[in-house]
Amino acid sequence: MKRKAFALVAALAAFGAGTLSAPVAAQQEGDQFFPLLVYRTGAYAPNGTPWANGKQDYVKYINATGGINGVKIGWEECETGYATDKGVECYERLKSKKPSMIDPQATGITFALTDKAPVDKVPLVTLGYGLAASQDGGVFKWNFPLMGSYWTAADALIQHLGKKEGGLDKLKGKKIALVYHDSPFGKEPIPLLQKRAQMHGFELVLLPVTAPGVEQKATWLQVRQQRPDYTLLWGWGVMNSTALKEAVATGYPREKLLGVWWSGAEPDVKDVGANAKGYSALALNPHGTDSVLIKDILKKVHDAGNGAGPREEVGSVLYMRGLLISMLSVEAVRTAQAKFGKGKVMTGEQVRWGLENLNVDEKRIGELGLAGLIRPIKTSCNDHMGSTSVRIHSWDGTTWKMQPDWYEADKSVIDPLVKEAADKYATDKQIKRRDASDCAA
Amino acid sequence: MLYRENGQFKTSYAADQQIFPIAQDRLAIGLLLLVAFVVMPMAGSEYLFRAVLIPFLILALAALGLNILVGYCGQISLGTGAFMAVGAYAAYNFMVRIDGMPLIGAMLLGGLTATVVGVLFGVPSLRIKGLYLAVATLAAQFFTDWAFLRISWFTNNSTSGSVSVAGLNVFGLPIESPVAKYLFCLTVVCVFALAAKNLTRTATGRQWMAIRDMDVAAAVIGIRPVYAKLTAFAVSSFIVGVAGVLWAFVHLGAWEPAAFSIDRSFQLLFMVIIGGLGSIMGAFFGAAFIVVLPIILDQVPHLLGIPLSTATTSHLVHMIFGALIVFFLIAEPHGLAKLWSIGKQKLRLWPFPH
Amino acid sequence: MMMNDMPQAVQAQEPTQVSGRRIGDVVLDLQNISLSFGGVKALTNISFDVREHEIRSIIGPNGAGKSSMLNVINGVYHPQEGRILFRGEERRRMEPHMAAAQGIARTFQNIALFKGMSVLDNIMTGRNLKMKCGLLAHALYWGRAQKEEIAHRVKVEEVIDFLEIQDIRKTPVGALPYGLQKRVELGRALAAEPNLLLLDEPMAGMNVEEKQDMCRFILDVNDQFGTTIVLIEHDMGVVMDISDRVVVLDYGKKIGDGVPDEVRANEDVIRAYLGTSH
Amino acid sequence: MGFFLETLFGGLMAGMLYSLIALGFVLIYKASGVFNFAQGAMVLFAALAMARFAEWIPKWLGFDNLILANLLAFGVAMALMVVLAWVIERLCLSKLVNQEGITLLMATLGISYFLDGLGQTLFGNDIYSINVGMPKEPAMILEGTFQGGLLISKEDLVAALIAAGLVLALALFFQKTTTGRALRAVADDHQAAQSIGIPLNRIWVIVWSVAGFAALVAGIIWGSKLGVQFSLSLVALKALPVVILGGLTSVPGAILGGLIIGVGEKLSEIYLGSFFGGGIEIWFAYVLALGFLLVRPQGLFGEKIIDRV
Repeated sequence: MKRKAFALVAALAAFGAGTLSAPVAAQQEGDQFFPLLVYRTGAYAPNGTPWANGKQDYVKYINATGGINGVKIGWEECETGYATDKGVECYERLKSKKPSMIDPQATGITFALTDKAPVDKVPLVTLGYGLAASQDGGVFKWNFPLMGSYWTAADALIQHLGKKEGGLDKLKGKKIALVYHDSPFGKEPIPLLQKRAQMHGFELVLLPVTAPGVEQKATWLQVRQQRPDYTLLWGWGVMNSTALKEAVATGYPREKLLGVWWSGAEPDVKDVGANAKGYSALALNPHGTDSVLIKDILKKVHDAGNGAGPREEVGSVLYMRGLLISMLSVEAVRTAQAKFGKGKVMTGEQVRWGLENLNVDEKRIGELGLAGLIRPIKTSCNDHMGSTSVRIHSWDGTTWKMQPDWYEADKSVIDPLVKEAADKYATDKQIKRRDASDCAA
Repeated sequence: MLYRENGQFKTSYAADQQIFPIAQDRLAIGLLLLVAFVVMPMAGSEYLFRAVLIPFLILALAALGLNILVGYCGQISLGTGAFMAVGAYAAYNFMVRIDGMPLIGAMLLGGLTATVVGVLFGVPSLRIKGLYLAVATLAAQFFTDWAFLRISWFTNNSTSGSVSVAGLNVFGLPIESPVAKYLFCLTVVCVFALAAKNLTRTATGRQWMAIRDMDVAAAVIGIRPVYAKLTAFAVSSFIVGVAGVLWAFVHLGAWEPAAFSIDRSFQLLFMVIIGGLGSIMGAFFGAAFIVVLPIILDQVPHLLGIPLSTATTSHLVHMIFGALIVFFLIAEPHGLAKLWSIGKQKLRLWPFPH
Repeated sequence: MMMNDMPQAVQAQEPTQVSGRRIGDVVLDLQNISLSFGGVKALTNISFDVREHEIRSIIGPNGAGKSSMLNVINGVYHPQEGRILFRGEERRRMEPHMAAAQGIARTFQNIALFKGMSVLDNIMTGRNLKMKCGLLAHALYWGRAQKEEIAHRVKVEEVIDFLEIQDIRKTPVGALPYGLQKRVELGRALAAEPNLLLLDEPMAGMNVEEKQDMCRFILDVNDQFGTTIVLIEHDMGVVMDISDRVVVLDYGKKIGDGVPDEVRANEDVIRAYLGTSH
Repeated sequence: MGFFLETLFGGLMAGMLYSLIALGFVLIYKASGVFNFAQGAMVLFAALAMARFAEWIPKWLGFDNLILANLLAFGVAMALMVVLAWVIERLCLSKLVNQEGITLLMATLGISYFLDGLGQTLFGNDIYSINVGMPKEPAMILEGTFQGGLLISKEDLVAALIAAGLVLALALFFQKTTTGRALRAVADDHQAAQSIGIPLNRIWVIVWSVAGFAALVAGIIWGSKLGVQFSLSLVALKALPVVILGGLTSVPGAILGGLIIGVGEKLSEIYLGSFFGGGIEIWFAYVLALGFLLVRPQGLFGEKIIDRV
């Protein structure tokens, strides 16, 4: 036994020396490299997996259709398990391959990478998550919370509630509860909600749920006790379905329950089924298989036997979000190529420029095969978000039904908050706000 | 044949009480330090520093601290992550609240704060033993997890509850590049490893081990259990706290309480046990095993060109990792350090086995 | 341990003939000690004293309460009733380490060495009370701390020489044979330079030679250092040979007390021993 | 008052489930001296097996009957747990006899890593559902007595009843049957048990199978409530304060401890939580147990540890 142990240690050590000194090189020379941080295991796997598949499928789709102006995309997945230290390890491992950008796929990892990215010149694409303040490109040169942050999400939800009540002023005296994942992800919307509560005179009740969120009995008993007029759900992973089940078990009307866009996908309601009928959540992106793009992906990727996940999953909410992340990253590379040279491999810095000068207008959306499904996205030096448009979709017991109204975050509410938080960050980190010349470059 | 102590006679007790009484060992450790301090910074890649060596060093330090408590004093703790967190958040607060607080100062103060909290949670050890104590230390884990999330003062009222530090320097030298970070961690680890070794080979260490091996007999020869147990908690938490500061400041840069979750506590306990209880070297072996092995296993299918999905790889890594732990526990319950010393013993006699 | 083989042993040597040794005043006086565990009486109303420099033995059948008696003396157990006077002062409830601080050392019936440590380290722990350096000095191991360690190492080496265990000083105690472990345990107690030494069956499980060695060490300790010794031993020959006075316990009660000859003649003692021997 | 009763009731329901998981710990600890950290992984593994087989078996055999599918899946999952117990005994425990508690604890942590990986490799890592026909909608009772009535979750009630029945059955098994008595004999003294002719190996396989059974039932109940996915393995953490509160070696301790912790944490969260900012139940349970241990180091019903020298 001892001898075997020795042999094993020796073998592992020898092998270790080999692998650590020669990092994996999977992509081919001359590819535009997309590192794909994912989590397909652990407590958040059910939600992370379709997201990861969407990211991967779009990359494969682009390669199947000739690349970005002829430049193929090299990619490699790295499993983080939603753990920050694993995420950092993945980042460091993939960094040496000159990544175009990185989507950490977790708020915690985003925080850890926000300091490293500027040093390594890797843009962070955090579509719909990450640091709300990083919308401010003047301070956060390398962060791109495209299409929305937790503040724009919270703002849209309050606007939606105002609309339901017949005007924001009708929220006065109402009680709104926030059931949130007790982590930076869940806490981000609180400052905005507090500001809105002050503006409209509603009472905000904060109910934290300890991660991962399998134990919510006490939380929902409190909901039952406080009887809020509306309850906002800010969960991720298993917390969402558990919340819905507890809402059912305590008889809280699902119609009064509204989720953020991370609480409104198929894995969240699948297991609750008909009992979740009436529940609504923000829809950051469209879903379904009707669009030109999805039909094309099914044909060129899945029919060719290249699909990352099962065929049924294509078009689901989180799959589409992953798809959009890759799509916008590809668009950024395309934009960069238009300036720095078509058909060339772009560096991280050039892609960053592309992300900052994105202009996906209606025409381009049509070309991308998503006509009418998303709103135009236009970023700038100061605005790294590009769009705050969002819709609501409701669960009818079997599918998510998109509602027609678009909401935009109220700039007069969001902007001062963003500015304040970004300035505080800049002071803490001793960063100077970028001036006009830096923007022009 | 080369590894012999024949002819090396000790003429004084001081010489006999050296850490490495055998000349070849002194040479080996000298070479190791030379490689670590001089060769590595010149030859290592950035990935090696940031993703492998820095986390390895910091977690080895934390395991060293834990080993003092578990390996030397016999008090099991499942709350190590908590003491790392206390160190990290305390140091953060000293940094942001006191102008001009140097990194080293914040680090030591963070360690001291962890000491205070560690001693506080060590008090139950005076009455509770073994597994009961192990589970009781989970109270520390869950309480600090909660406190750093919930009490916004600790995070300097950060809206998200995540905090970050920047512009680290020691005596004016910036600790920004991977090499600088690596050297800083390496220095801290070497200093603490030496101090820990000194503690464990003198009266303090003997008191800890006496309490571990037979607490009643220890009391009968005049060792105060209160003192021995609480100093073990204090020293252990101090080192663990400093490791927490390094993990947060140097390795992560920005962090949230999840960085010091219960998984971290288990991970450190694994390191200590796989590496070898009651052995300074064991902490390093254990950290190497636990930090490096999953990274290697992760890359194996890729290297061999086997098209496994990320999820499958990750699950297989879990399985192999778990199986290896059980295997090593069966093969050598006293850990890799014991295996190492058996190996050395054999080498001493080689090539004549008797 | 039959009573009838004792006379020969006694004839071989007169018990109180140890040279150059003066029995002094009473150092330890136990008065009316009673101890019980959850209603079960372990000791009932026991009184006896120990004089300076003497070898005082406690004998009795298994379960008579001998080890409990030692545990009372060094503070492991706390009697519910009775007074303990140590050097003329009444002792309050105390913990074992305080007893050690007053110069009481002991060995155990079932060896209580620190298994994970070497012989040297085990004996070094005996010096613990005499070492003054603190944690920080130890961590630095520089100057005073190093000097102190070496000074005490010298003392410990004396003990090692005395017990003739030089060749095993670096061996982990767990790897030693039983007889040597007993010797190391004695060494640990001696390293504390006690003035009262409690020995709980130091010769149990030994062969004849080992017993002779151990007897010699005990007598030498008593002779050279003037250490007062309280001894529990089953081997009657040994007890009657080396003891100055003997206390006999049975079922937690004292049934005899006096010099060996007196005890040997005591009717109760004979009855108790015959009752339990085969 | 009505709300207090609802909270109390909710706590009792949750507590009953904690008891069930705690029982798994106690059984194994009693019979083999192993503090089994893999209990959580076993819950996940068992639940995954149950969920997937209930889905697969009708497909393979081509029938469509929920009850039959569940019964068959239960049988297969249970068989799997027995095989697992046997493998664990063979490959792991039998080789670690007479090792210290901490080594055994670490081994079970290794086992738990292995099971997490194995379970998800074999059965997938999505959310799966177990449908054993638990009622989901709440019931209102005593509407006359309290304003708004008392809300009782029917699902919790059924779950608690099943858990209570099982706990009772296991307690009886331990106290009344020959095998149960043999298990206790092993706990008291390994050598003595062997010398009167009880094969230790078989005892261990049995006790791990019983723990597997407890894990399977816990997995079904929790899985039906929460959906079967990775987080299930974390519910075991909730049972640890229960075990130390009740005493590692006591079956009644596990039951009572579970109820105390369940009620304690719900009441504390609702009535004290707001003073601290909420989310306190996770540490409150541990602090409660810790405080209790300071008064009684061996737990409620644990055996008192006396140092002998």
